[in-house]
Amino acid sequence: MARVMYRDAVRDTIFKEMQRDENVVVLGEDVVGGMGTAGGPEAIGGIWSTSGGFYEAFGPDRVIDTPISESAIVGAAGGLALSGKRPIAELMFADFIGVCLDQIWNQIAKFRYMFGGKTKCPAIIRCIYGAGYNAAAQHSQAPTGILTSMPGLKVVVPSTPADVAGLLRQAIRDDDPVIFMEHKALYGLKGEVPDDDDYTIPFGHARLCRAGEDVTILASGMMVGMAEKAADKLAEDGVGADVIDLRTTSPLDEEAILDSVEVTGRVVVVDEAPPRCSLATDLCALVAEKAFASLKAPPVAVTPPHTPVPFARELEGAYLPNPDKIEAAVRKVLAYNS
Amino acid sequence: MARVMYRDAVRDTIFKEMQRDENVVVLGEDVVGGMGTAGGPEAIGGIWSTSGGFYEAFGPDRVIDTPISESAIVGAAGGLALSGKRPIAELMFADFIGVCLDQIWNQIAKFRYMFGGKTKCPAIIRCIYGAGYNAAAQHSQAPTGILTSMPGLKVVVPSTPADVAGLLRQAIRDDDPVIFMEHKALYGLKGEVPDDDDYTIPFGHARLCRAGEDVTILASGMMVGMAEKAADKLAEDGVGADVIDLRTTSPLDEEAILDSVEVTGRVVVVDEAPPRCSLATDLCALVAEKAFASLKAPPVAVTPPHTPVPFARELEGAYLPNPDKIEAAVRKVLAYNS
Amino acid sequence: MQLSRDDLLQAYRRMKIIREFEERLHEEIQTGEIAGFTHLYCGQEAVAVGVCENLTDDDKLVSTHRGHGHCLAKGCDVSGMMKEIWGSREGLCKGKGGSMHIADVDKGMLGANGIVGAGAPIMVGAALAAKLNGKGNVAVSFSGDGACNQGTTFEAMNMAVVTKAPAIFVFENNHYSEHTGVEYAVGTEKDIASRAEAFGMKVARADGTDFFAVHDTMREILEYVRAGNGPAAIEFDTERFFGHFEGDPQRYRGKGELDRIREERDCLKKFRESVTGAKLLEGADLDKVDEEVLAQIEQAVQDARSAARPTAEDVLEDVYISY
Amino acid sequence: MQLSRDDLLQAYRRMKIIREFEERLHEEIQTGEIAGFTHLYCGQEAVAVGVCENLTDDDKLVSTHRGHGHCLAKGCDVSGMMKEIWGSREGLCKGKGGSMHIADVDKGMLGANGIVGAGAPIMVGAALAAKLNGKGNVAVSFSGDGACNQGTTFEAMNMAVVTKAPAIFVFENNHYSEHTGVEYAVGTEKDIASRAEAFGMKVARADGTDFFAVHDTMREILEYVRAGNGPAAIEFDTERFFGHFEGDPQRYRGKGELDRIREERDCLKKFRESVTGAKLLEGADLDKVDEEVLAQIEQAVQDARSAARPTAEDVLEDVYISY
Ligand SMILES: Cc1ncc(C[n+]2csc(CCOP(=O)(O)OP(=O)(O)O)c2C)c(N)n1
Ligand SMILES: Cc1ncc(C[n+]2csc(CCOP(=O)(O)OP(=O)(O)O)c2C)c(N)n1
Ligand SMILES: [Mg+2]
Ligand SMILES: [Mg+2]
Repeated sequence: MARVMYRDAVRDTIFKEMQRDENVVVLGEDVVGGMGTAGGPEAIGGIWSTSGGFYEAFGPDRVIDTPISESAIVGAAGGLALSGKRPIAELMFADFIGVCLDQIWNQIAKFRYMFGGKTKCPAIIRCIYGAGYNAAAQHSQAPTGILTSMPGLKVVVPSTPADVAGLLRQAIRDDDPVIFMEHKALYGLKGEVPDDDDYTIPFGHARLCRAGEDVTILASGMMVGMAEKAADKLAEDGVGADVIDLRTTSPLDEEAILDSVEVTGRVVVVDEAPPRCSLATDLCALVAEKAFASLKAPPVAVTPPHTPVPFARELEGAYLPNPDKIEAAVRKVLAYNS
Repeated sequence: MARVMYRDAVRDTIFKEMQRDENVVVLGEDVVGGMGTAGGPEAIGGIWSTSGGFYEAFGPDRVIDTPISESAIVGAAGGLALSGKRPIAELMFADFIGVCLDQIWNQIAKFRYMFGGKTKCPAIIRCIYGAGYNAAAQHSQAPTGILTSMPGLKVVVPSTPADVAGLLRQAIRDDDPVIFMEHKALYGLKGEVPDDDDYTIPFGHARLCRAGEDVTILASGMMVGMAEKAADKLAEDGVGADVIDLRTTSPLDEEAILDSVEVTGRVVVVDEAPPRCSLATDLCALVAEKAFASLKAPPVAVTPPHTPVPFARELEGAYLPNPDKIEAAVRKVLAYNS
Repeated sequence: MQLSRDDLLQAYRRMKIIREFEERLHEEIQTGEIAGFTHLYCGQEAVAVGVCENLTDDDKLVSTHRGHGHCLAKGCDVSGMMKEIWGSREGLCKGKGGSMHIADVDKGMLGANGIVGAGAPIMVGAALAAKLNGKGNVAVSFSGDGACNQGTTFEAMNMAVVTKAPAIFVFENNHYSEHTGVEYAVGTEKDIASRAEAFGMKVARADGTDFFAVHDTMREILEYVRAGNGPAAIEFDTERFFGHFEGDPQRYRGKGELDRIREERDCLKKFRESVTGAKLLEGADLDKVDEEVLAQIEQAVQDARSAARPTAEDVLEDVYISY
Repeated sequence: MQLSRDDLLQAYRRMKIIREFEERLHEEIQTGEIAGFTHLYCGQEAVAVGVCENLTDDDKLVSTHRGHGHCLAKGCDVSGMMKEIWGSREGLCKGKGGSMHIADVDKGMLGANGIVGAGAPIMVGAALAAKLNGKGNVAVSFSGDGACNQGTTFEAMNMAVVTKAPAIFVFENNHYSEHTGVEYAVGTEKDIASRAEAFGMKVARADGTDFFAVHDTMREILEYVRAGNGPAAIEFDTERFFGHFEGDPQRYRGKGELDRIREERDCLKKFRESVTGAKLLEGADLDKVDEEVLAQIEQAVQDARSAARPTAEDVLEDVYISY
């Protein structure tokens, strides 16, 4: 075990997998940085510092710095994947799926199916997502639910450095396209990461972060830490919460969710995206349909309102879920009918 | 009242609104047809025959035939709307939101909010959507839920010629961006349309297509007809169903839904999109949260599986919801606990 | 370049297979037996074959909605394709893809594509893979005159230049995108190749109805690209004999246009005249091919008609599912 | 073109306002008071002002992530902008947009834009509206050298040509997109203007650090476009004095580069030298402007600091909501 930052877990895992498998290729804007400048390559190593040293180690054919052309980046990842490579494409902000969704949704996600299963498409799209930086409406979104809605994609939402390592390695070795959602506000988070260079976490296995019998709190990405804080606060009052980190939203660990709700009978879902047709309502519907008999209270979602992400500190703060809002929701479901 | 086809209701409503308001402008690929050919303009009048005669009547500045450049089309609609026009952009297939999502999601939908409410953005994006034509994975999708998830957009899903007329006119006169989802398999559907040139249907008002007290069936677009068929079949067995046509998914007529479920206590949601993070689970979650006490059975969704739309007749048939599947779901919720 | 007798016969056979495949589909579609949207390639055969005869299975190709010709030229199985178009589970894509999504990755055919402009970026990825493999392979995309207005196509060209990818952008200018003329939609007096040129690419232009012009141009460009000089583009002037899709009333055509292009711009006729005129092949050699091809197509249709149909369970296969 | 004394003073004042606005922000950002991502325009002032001095409020403008200069040049209120950047509810966008989304539709300023390349298509729409209105107005987009690789920019150019829209594409080549050099990302020996040319557009090129070159070039292009000749493009060679965003270590810069461009390519210095050299203005005239501008910026910062903050309820306003 070593104590590393979330961002370094991203970098180190890719680096090691690139050493291990020469088919792993990285591409994106400024993933090298400094190309065509007096300062020269590696001036930055990724705008999020997640590819430092890659260019030096693996050269321009495996660390491909691209123009600002997201459709070409994701499309190229598709072509690389169909040609036997394992591309890892970086979208500097998840919001940029807007300019390349076709390549994600209609191409990469569908090749295997449209081609009758005769090909695999091991492409990873790293999406740096989420709010917390006052980056406003076009640089703060959490399109996890939108991507989860798309058949053919696997969607991964790590919340800790260890999960980054285990899930990213799994993603790189997976034969299906994977959306890897990295929360920008978690990049500085430190945590223990196993030293094992084969450490993988299978998809579809949620993580129980807190255990309790009164309520189930479902969360992913940055919402996990908030849910934990809320749970800790509630614990002081003797309220026990199962906090479940989904880890992957597609596949979804339905079993872990349903097992917990069968015990608690009450569920609060926390999500960073607006409420409509979201991951939050997806999970509420899941428990409503499949754990109906166990439910002692309506499943409740804690999400931002149905608005774009606002800029100002006060506004973004009011917009986002937080431990207080989660706690309030838990108290609401606990108060129901009792 | 006149009996007209769904596709003609689209055409006629736009035509009349263009006559009424010179700010209404149409743009899209082949909306004229024949530009730059020996045959000359108006060779087609829209690939779906929804703009026949427009060019002749309103000329090239208001009926703008475009290159195959959806981002430029939707972006131009945004610029026109910000400049005081009321553009109606056509996406020949809703699947093409993939190549222009940014302009829909991050631009048009967000202008009003990002700019502090100091502008309106009355742009319509007509999306021709849905399966039933064996057009396979890239020409058959129903991204209603994806678009409904996006704050700032209003989303309209008409199921009859009359609703096309009333809702499209409303959309054209609305000051917010509207996604107008036309189901390609409904284009030939005939129905009565009021002659009133000011006939509008306010957004957020669902339509009760069948009334009954045993179960609530929620549907939109092509799913409405299927739900009605299922309801008619069930009625033969004495099962009464409220069939609610949502008409608009954003805004959503929560009241109509919840009022019905309070009576029936049982709900089946029908949707044409895959199940995850969908409109279907959105509605299931809504009733689970807000009509929890009334529910006698878990809310159930009838949707395609979590796969791309397959090509072959047998496969697409198996993929899509149909009256039999809806009936079976109703019988399942009726059988629950009873 | 002088082609051998065998080469010539093979080229002719491939073009003829495409022609008859499409002419037959045109008939069969009227019967309602075939589902979905079909875009016929008839008229453009010399481009697909002239380009692909220069490629090996290790060279990759990305195609368009009008993909039958490219698939056949790249070596996809005739029967497998026919079955796919018929929606059989024995089809090349098990009936899941249909006309617009035929692929055979083993043959280097990375798919027809229903999204206009989507192919070029994918092709650049395949070219980058080829570059990485270092064996001198290339990747080729076909794009129409309409597709050359889609942003993705431009991005792909610039990206190929920046990354010096062994990528060849083949533009088939058949003068129409759906019902719109190229004069209108490519809004410039400059041609499509000029756009590629502005990205800093080597470009070439040739008559796409002349197999030999296509073949030679492609050969030259291929040598340049295989040698590691970076990407290139070729614009071929060609003709589409049928409507944009099956059912298109084609009111945009000029009077007599269809007759004229069938008469003057038929690549198969031109090929025949050229090789028999130069005494490289006899008319009888070609007639024999014609006969064999007709029989092959007839057989493929019979096969497709009787091939196994997919079942409801098949829907859930060949994709990762969890819900 | 000979500019009047007033014109010259106004142009200088506008450039100076941008300069001081940005220099001050650069300092203020270090304090942590300002939230979000900020991209400073310092160094490029002559482009924004040289272009916009030719426009009226009825001409529309669409900007970029590096939008402060364009907004100020187009007449957005200095205090309103400062308040917006500070996130005040008195800001131009009520604190909802911030640095990357400043707009003032009444001034014809249709928004800064956080998505690279998104502006050009929107601008074409505004140009089409102007065409429809028939009053000779135009629309202008600013795009960077990086944005000129985004597919949307190409689509917009072709669409403008096809529709003969009164659209002017201004490309500000400041040699960098984030940390990447233009030599790399615009992967050709050709320049950006050549791309526009390949779409069939009239193009011009000028030194973007020379106000007079910008102003004259824009004037000429504007006359052409206003006259109904269709779209045009201008490429300006310019310099960015700060990092890509605030906090950028700028390791990609050459040794001494920042000093050199401040020394040799400062558009304000050049302007001063030129007008005083030609005796059009006195140094003292400009000094006075400098002083006034500094006071104005100081006032704007004070205003922004004390301006009302938004509240939680504001989140739900200015958007259609229903859930
Ligand atoms: C992104 C996208 N926009 C529009 C369409 C609809 N469409 C299919 S083919 C076509 C015309 C394509 O023209 P061209 O590229 O010249 O190819 P051709 O049909 O002539 O082979 C259009 C507009 C599409 N499939 N994808
Ligand atoms: C679609 C998209 N891709 C990437 C980014 C991230 N990004 C912001 S500015 C920028 C560089 C833009 O370069 P250029 O167009 O030259 O403008 P400059 O910053 O030099 O003013 C990038 C890559 C973005 N905002 N939008
Ligand atoms: Mg064409
Ligand atoms: Mg730049």
